Amino acid sequence: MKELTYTVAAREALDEEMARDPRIFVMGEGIGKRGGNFNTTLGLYEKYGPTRLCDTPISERGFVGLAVGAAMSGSIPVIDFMMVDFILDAMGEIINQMAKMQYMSSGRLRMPMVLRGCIGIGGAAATHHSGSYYSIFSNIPGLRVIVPTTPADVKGMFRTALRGNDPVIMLEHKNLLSNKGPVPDGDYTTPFGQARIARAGKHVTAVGVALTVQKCLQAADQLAKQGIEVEVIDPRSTSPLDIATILQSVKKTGRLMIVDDAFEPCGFGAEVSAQVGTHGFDDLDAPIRRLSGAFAPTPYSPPLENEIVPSVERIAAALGELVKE
Amino acid sequence: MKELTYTVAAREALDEEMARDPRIFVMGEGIGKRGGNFNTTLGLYEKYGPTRLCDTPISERGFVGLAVGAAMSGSIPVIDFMMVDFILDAMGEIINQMAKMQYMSSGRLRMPMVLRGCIGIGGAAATHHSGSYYSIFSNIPGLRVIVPTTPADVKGMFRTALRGNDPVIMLEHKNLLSNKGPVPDGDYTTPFGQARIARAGKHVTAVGVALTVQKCLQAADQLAKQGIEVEVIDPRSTSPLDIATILQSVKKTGRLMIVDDAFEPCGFGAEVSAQVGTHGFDDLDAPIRRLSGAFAPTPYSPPLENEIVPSVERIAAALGELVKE
Amino acid sequence: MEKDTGLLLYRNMLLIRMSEERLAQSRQAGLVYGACHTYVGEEAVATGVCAHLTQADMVFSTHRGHGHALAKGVSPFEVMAELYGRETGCSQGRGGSMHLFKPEVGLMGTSGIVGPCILQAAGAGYTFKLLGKPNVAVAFFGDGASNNGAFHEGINLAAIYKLPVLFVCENNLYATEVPSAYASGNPDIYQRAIGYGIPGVKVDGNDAWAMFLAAGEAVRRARAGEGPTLIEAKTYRTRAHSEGMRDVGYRTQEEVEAWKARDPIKLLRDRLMGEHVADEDDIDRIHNEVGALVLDDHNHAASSPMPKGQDALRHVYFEGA
Amino acid sequence: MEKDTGLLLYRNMLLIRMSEERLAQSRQAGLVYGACHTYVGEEAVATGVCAHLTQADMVFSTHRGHGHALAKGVSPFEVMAELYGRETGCSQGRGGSMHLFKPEVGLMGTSGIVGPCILQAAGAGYTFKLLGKPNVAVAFFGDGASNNGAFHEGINLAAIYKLPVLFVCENNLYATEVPSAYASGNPDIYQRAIGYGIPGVKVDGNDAWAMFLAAGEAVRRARAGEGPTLIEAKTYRTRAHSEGMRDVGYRTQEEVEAWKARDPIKLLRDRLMGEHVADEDDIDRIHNEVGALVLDDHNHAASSPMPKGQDALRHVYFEGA
Ligand SMILES: Cc1ncc(C[n+]2csc(CCOP(=O)(O)OP(=O)(O)O)c2C)c(N)n1
Ligand SMILES: Cc1ncc(C[n+]2csc(CCOP(=O)(O)OP(=O)(O)O)c2C)c(N)n1
Ligand SMILES: [Mg+2]
Ligand SMILES: [Mg+2]
Repeated sequence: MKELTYTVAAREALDEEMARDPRIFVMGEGIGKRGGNFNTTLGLYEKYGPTRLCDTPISERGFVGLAVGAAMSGSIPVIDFMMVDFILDAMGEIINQMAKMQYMSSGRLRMPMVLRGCIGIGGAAATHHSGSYYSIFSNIPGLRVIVPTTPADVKGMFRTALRGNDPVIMLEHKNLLSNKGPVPDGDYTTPFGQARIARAGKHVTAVGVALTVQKCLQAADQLAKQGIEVEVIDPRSTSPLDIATILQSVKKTGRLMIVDDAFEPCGFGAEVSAQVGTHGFDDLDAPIRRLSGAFAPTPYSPPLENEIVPSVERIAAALGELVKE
Repeated sequence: MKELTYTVAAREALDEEMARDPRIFVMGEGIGKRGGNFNTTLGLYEKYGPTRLCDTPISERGFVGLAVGAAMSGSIPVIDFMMVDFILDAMGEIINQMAKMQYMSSGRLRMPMVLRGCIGIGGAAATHHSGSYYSIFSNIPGLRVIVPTTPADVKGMFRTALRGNDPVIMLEHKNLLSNKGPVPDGDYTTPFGQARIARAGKHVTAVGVALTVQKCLQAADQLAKQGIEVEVIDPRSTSPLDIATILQSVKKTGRLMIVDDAFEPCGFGAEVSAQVGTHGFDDLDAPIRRLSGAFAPTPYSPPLENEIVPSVERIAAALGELVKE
Repeated sequence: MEKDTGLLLYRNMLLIRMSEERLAQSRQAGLVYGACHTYVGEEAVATGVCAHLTQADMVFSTHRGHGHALAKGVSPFEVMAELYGRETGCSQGRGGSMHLFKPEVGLMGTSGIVGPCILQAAGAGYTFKLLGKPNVAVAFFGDGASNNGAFHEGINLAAIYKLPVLFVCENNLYATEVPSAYASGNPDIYQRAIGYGIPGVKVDGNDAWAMFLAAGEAVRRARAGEGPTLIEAKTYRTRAHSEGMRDVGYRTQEEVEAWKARDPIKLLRDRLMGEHVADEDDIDRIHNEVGALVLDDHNHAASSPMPKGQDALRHVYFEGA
Repeated sequence: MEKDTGLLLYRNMLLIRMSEERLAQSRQAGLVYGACHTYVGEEAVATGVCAHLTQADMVFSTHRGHGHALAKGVSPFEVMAELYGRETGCSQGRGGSMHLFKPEVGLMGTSGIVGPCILQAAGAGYTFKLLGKPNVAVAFFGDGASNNGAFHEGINLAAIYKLPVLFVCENNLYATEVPSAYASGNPDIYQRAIGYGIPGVKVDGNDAWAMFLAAGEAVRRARAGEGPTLIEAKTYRTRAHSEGMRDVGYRTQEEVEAWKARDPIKLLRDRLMGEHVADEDDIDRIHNEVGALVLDDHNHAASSPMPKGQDALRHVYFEGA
């Protein structure tokens, strides 16, 4: 075990897998000599050279489509998007090509590739640099969508992605990047579709995603002082979604809140709510609640930006109320 | 009242509004002299000429972006996408620009524009011509998403769209296009966010969207013979969503099924389920059910294609079971 | 002109033509369920290019892809069975006309969406560069696609990375019914190569031999590490955009007839005979062979089983080796 | 050179320069919350172009947009207040550096996403054509944007519809740290105009007068219904890509110094003085006026109120006239 930041843990996974497998290459804007806007590839250019750490023009659609063809022909591309917001220009390639290629080819083509990018609201980045979009990707068959929250998970899940055969969207919340945490030694992988119980509790279940897992933990700390024990669940991947772990928790607590700082309608929280509403119907002692980001683009100025995401205080208050219902 | 097909009713709205308002123009591939792949603009070129019925290159992103600029500067663009699948190349313009423009400009710019396209599975169109995507659009603040099912509604809602100031995505299920129905005379509009009770009933509520509204009605016919009265609700717009009408129905029936031939996770059905699960918790006599299209790309061959969408028989059977629960 | 090559080009063009004409009939007969975009009139392009390719070279194609599939070595049987929705089709009935896949012979897919093949061919070129393979990738696409952002981004990427790729634009003057002279600021697509610093070559796309030569040079460049080439093949489809579609109002009958007079198969035959490279017997032999093959494959395809419904849910994700 | 125009260009460049330098300081002081991409070194481009525009002409800009906003007539106060996150900012604090809006003067928006401004300018051109207005639209964007599909699709659309648009590519040799010589198959962006059948003009983007003349001709063409022009302004940003960013490792100090020696403000002053169009007094007067204005506007901006949290939910949809 060692303590690493989220970014370094992810980079270690990439570095180690690139050393193992010469088919892996990385593309993105400034991910070569510069080492990535968020240091995602720092030092790798020197090690692996320009073909494997390949700087691109501002052609998001182009290089995603290129990566699709590369995966089809036997490479393992990693696209480093810097901000996930830039991915939208490539949605056609993602939804109609990358996600459908295995299906269209009846499984004769494999699509090992990873698209990664930062998500989340914070730092006055304003509306073109604050998107998330895991809900949208989770609606699409053929994609794996992962949202690791800890350094250990990002390393283990990135490795799983790089060794798999499905296209993976890996979303890294920008406010988690410099978090430190213990990372196991050795060649471990972390599976998709297996939630993590981030904190055990018995009065209410809180499901977060990315940064809101952390916020739920902080809210749980506060509530513990009032004797309320919150069980916090980190799904780690939104597609596949490990609903079993959530259902089990709800069986125990009878109460569920999904906390998500992204948009609510047709979102991740809706899916969890729908599944638990159907399969955990008899376990529920109170209606399921969602606490979500405002249904609005992201404003720049701090007083506005703060308004639109659930704060730890609001989460704690809402969980406290739900327990009383 | 007259009887019109869905396509003709929509075209009448467009024609009449274009006659009223010289700021409206239409762009798309083959929507000029050709009159549109689905006859969406048949005859209008002769009436309004090439600047108002403007054929385009295969530049979906380009002409959506152009339309955004046109709306910003005082026109009312209608983009005719033929198939909604082609819209994906324009997602960046739609999500980051069109949907956010009113917000970013603090309401000083208006965004009156309509993107329309056909949706749905059927006719061996295969996976690049069978998409729907209303769930994805409904996740995005700033967009209006309408899915009219009847000739009267498509005319009234298209008119509302063309007289409004918000960007509207109008999705027309290809299997509804040649349906005939009564269309009121005169200058009526149909509001967004107001569901239609397509059939009254008391034992179970079925919410469909686009084609599945029709399928639910057929299933309801079958079940009526067994004495089961299904209330069928057509939301007409998925954003805004009229949850009040659905809640009212569930208050009466105690049972809810959402039938959607598109992908289930983080979809329209999840949103309805989540809202009713929260706000109608005490009214529910059985868990909410979703019956959805398979979580798979759309195959071509009829035996495969049939497999992946809920048939009237499967809908009727599922509703019958839900009533017994 | 070399006899072997000349006759091979002739045979392959004829194979495409006869398969397409059979498919057109089959569609009328209700055997084809979805769309059906034929390649009739454009056979010289795919034939001339694919004559230079091995199975390890890769082709990425578009909605008008039957000809590319056949030229790349997919059998008429597999193409027809696919359009007939059969489990024996090259995509096991999942794709139909616009989703033909046979990676085993380097047909990496046709696409119902215009544009992506350009990017994917660049991607295969990237794999070849990364893994040090001696192969080339080819993208076939229409004049319509050349106005799409994928064209710009894909060719520029291939240019700056010097990838072994041929970008073959089949300029048949129309995108559905929209004339390329209307839709393209400069309808000489090959001149766009200037913007990417690569060679742009204009070829008579109805002249199989000219296509063969131009593609040969582009393939040589690619294999030699000299980077991509943009080839604009000026050609024409003589049938409707898609079978069953109205084919009037956007082009004149004279125009169609003028191009029919320059039918690529006829042109090559005239040349083969005119230059005494081949004689009537050679030609007849090919017609008989190809005619029998296509008929046989059609019969076989039409009597193949349909796929089973439950298979519709397979291969959404990787299912194991 | 005309004195009035020369001095106007000088003043407007200086206004941009001084505002940018103030913003750079303010960012260090913690007054700017998010990113801050300055226009220092490129002032001649926006200034030369916007000198031809009325308020009814429209500008669409990109992430490096302060200069465009100021040149189009947004006051330094409104720009600075916006970056300081104030309710008095030109976007009421919602946007910051990359989302400047003042449609009242034809500044239709800057964008945090590279590319869309090209398309939107074409759209405004379409409105002018549709409604018969005599106006022009301008897109300002970088060399990086020229490799984006939006460039290709937007310029082609404007070309075929003959829209009154100027596409002004500010080629400052880098996209963040990626050299355009690496990222563009042909780094002479203006040559891409050939592919769209429109004029492509190369201009010294550090020469305000040359910019003024080139833009004048393009505006004339646009207003005359002759269609769009692509202008490539060869220029350079002398500060980091974004304030606070490391600015080493991708370009040499010599390169930076060489361009600083060709500072557009200095060049114009030398010319004004050299040709005796203006004298020391004229220049001093301008420096004093602009210096005072910028300082004043900064003070005023820094003491403006923050927006109220609940306003964050407004204007997602139309709220009535
Ligand atoms: C992105 C996209 N937009 C629109 C369509 C609909 N469409 C199918 S074929 C076609 C015309 C294609 O023209 P071109 O590229 O010249 O090829 P051709 O059919 O002439 O061979 C269009 C517009 C599509 N399939 N994909
Ligand atoms: C679509 C998109 N991709 C990536 C980015 C991140 N980004 C911001 S500025 C920039 C470089 C832009 O270069 P250029 O267009 O030359 O403009 P310059 O900054 O040199 O003025 C990049 C890559 C973005 N904002 N939008
Ligand atoms: Mg064509
Ligand atoms: Mg630049």
